[in-house]
Amino acid sequence: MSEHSEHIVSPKIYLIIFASLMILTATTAYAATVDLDGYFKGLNVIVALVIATCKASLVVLFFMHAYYSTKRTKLIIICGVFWLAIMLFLTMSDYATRS
Amino acid sequence: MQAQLPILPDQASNFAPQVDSLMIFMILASAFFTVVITAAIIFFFFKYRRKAETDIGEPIHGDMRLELTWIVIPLLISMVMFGWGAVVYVNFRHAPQDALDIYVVGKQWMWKIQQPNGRKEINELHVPVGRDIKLILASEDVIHDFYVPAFRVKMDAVPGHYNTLWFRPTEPGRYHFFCSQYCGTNHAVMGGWVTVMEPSDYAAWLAGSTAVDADPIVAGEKLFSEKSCSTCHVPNGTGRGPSLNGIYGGKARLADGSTVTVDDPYIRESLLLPNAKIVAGFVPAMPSYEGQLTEDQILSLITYIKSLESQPVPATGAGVVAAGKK
Amino acid sequence: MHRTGELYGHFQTLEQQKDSATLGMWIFLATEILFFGGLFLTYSINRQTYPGVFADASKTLDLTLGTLNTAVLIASSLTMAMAVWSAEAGKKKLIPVYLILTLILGTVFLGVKAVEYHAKYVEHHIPGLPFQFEPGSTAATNAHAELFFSLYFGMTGLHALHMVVGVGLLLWLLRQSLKGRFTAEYNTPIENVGLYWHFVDIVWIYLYPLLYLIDRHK
Amino acid sequence: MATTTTAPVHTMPRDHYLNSTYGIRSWLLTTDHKRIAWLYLAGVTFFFTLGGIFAAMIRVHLLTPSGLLVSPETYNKLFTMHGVAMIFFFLIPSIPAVLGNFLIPLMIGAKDVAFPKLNLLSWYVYIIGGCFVLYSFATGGLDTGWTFYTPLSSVYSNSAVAPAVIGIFINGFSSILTGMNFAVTIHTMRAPGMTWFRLPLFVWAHYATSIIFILGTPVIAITLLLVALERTLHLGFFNPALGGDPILFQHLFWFYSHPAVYIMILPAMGVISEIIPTFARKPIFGYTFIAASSISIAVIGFFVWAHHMFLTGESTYAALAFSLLSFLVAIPSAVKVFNWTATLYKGSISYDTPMLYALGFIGLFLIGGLTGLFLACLGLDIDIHDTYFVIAHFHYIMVGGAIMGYLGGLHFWWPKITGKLYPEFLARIAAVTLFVGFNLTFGPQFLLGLMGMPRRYHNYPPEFQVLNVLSTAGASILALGYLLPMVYFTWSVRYGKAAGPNPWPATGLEWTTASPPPTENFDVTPVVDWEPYDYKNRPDLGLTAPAAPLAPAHGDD
Repeated sequence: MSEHSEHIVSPKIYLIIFASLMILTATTAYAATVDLDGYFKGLNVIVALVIATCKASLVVLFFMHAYYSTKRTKLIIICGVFWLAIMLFLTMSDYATRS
Repeated sequence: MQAQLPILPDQASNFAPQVDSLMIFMILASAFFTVVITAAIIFFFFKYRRKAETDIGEPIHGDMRLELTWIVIPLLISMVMFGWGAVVYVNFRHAPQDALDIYVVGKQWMWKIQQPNGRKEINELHVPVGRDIKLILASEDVIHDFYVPAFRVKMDAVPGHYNTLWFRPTEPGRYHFFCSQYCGTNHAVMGGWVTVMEPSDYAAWLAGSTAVDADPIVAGEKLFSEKSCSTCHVPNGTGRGPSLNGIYGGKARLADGSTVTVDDPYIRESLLLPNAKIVAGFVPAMPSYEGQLTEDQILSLITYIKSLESQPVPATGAGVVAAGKK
Repeated sequence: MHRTGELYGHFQTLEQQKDSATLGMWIFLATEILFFGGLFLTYSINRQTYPGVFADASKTLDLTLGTLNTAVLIASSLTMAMAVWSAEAGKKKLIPVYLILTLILGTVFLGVKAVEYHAKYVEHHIPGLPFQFEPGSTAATNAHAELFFSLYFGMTGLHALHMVVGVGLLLWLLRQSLKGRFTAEYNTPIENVGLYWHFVDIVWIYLYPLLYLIDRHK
Repeated sequence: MATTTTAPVHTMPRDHYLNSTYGIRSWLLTTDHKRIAWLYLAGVTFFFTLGGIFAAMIRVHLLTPSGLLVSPETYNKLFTMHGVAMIFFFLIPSIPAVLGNFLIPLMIGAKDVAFPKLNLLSWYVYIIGGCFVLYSFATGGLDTGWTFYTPLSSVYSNSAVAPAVIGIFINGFSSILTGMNFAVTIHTMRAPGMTWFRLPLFVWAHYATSIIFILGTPVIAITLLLVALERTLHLGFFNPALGGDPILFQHLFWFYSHPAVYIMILPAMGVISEIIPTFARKPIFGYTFIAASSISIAVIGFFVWAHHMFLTGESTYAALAFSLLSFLVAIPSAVKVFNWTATLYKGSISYDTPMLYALGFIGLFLIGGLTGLFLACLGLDIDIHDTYFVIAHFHYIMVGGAIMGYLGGLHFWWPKITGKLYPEFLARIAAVTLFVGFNLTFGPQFLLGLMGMPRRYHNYPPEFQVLNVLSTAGASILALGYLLPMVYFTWSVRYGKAAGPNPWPATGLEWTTASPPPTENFDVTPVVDWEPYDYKNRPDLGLTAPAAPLAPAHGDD
């Protein structure tokens, strides 16, 4: 039985995270209207997904307290994401390498 | 012919001896492990039978060297199995360039086959012995699978895709083929016979047919004008679409800078998804023919375009990097 | 199962009980990742196959409403986090306040979604009903656009269903918190519903760029 | 039972979980994991019988080349319904939901699973899912194959596909709830002293199984939901005529359904890992390797799914990668087999019924596993894919492995579950009958596959008849082997002799409490201060202490 260390996150941190999420939302909405594919094919997609991942990480780490939680919880999160990655990556690699 | 298990069907293609040798290797390797383990179990079972009601066994907990041995050795053997299997498979997936192309369309519950000269067959396939044969598999409805046990090869016919299956028949004769992917009610009767003939017999057989079947080149040409393909794809390349003369088998440069081989799947895709791969210098103007052409009609069009391969290359044709075969 | 206070009989301590509940919630969320994952994969493969039509179809979605909803949902995550904080800090009076705020924001999200769905209904963009992408678009374009909207409704619909479940859970929490059940010592239900709510927010954080943003510049 | 001479006379305990409360409500609303195990036992036995009847009809039909019994439509429905009933409603829940449910809390010294109400809910979800599927069977049947390949299932089939896939979708949540419950229980509910490396290997196997339940099941759920939507609303996710991709369906389907094979076999491996040390009366050989191999099978099992798709037009590179990974997943299975065999060395071996099942399991699983390598081998798959070779291979794993493990486990723990002994002699006859009948049924199917007979054929060319007749003959012996335990188990509940707490004797924590156990499992919370399967340092078992003085309890490893 792992000892559950009760860590109370202060509202100030929540507000900072909230503000960051809002800024990132505005950024991604703006970036979508600019043609970044001219620089590098697929850059628009990459930017959109990287920003989404940043936002998701902030939510998981702070709103969901993963940053302060046990290794076990972190392991579960990593497993969930990793298994999703297995499914997406291996399937897409089949499509990408068809002759 | 190489060693063969008595139970297996005749070896009638280039793949049959390859698959059978691999099979014998696998059976021997498996039999070795099965015999060793089973013998050990039976031996221990009798040797260490409980003598007295309250006996206990020796407290042995494990042995690291043994564990490593039986991890590493099976790993090595399995890598040999993988490598050998991979060699056969990679060969199987890469059809030789000069193979004889035969179109095979599966539909519930029959196989429609079209020979290079347009002769059509149903549930019968005639091929010459000693020649590389490439079957181009399509399906009009559900997934089927073309399986010839005597050739030891099979491949799915997937709707919306072209798959290829190649082999070189080595023995004249008649061999069963089956549908091997469950496809509905009459899956079990969706089979027929492959007839492997001497090349001269095959040529005679092919020649004796043109009277009965419509020539697919003629049918394709008719479709080509009926579906208004000819309004844009004019031979000298000045239309809204690229000229199709002499493009088959060559490479086309695309708008995004990449190149694509002009083969059956590409032509099929261009008919159904015209905007997916646009030839450089042209705008995406072609409508999709998805839902308007049967698989048979698509094959006729491909055969027609293929027949243009020998047509003179137009003076101002765009998009053709290297005409003719690679 | 007998119960002593908040402790169920098969657990030894409250701590063990809380530990189990939290672990269970996280495992459930891992399941949910893979559940949505199947849709994400289907979307990605089809988008690669039909980039043009998917871009065109994506552009018919209302970017303003989509962005607004993203902001609303993120705000609701903030209020939810604050509700959890109120419970942990023992501020019993504040819990219902933040729960109600979260409820309001969640309902606004669903309301906006309903407006968007209605617009799609008017435009005949609902798969399964008589579907016409654009006047005069070919059968193939129609089919591929319908595929986009099937995935759009599948993904946002499943997400909305999770929101509805979340609203139900919030209502239950509200009732319990008004009874004063949650304290600094016992607040596992709020914490776990909070985890669920944030997870639903994360799903939207990905749906928003995938459905509304990608290829909008084209 | 462990003895042929006079055994001590036991009596049933006065109060236990079976007689603590009475009435139908006390069963249908129970949250006791032991009673829920009984509910599941009833459910899986029903579906096993149903699937068995379908199987019997299939085998009788195939006696003649043109088919003896039914029309092609009906035949297709028979094998589909056989597969759906057996896989989704028998094999997947069988060992986890019956034996796992009953034993995991007992083995780790807990009063119940972590979420008893969810445990009951999972049974109801299973029953509701089952009702949908039965509704499909009763109203038009199901003829898509248990694999539901599109577009056959989503467009072309005329059978009741929608209720069936919705039923399997619903049933998925039963698996997820069970997996969640097990994983949390194993993490948080262990008794003092029950460290991770003192866990019985049965518990390790179920932990590995839970990983698959949790991370695989949601994918099949969403995939089948899409098929249901595609069919009812005419959407095009996997329908090429509407722009969808049938190969994508196969990716999604096998992403779950290949690991699902490990859901079926891993718990059986756990059962075998308990039985062998008990009846060899010595510690299991290589405890950590067996535990680690369970986890690695569960993890690597997620990387191999597209070996079902070598001939769909999958990319050659992907095929190479998936084939290589498939060979890798064979290694941990081999490690288990070697360790089980080594455990027998210098043991004190008895041939009680559970041991007969365990030894039979090793042999059959060995053949099933090795023939799996044939199918993972790219060069052979182009010949034997979708032939009877595949049927034979997976029945060696599923029937020879999973069902032998399930029956072995039922025999092993039946005295604990009911407090009663079953007739040992009959049980041994049944075990041998099953082994012989099984090999006669499925052995010939390997040969049929090599001869080129495709699977799912309602009729076949005459050259395949001899082996088909042999297979059907074997199936009739097999059926007898299944009927026997059903009869004597039922008989023993009422008329069997009282078993006593530890008839074998075995070392697990579950054997330290009464048979049947009290509702709370243990009268006092147990404290574990011994290593698993440690006969030498367990004077409480009443076996002859060895000549050497007792070593301290923690001395091993």
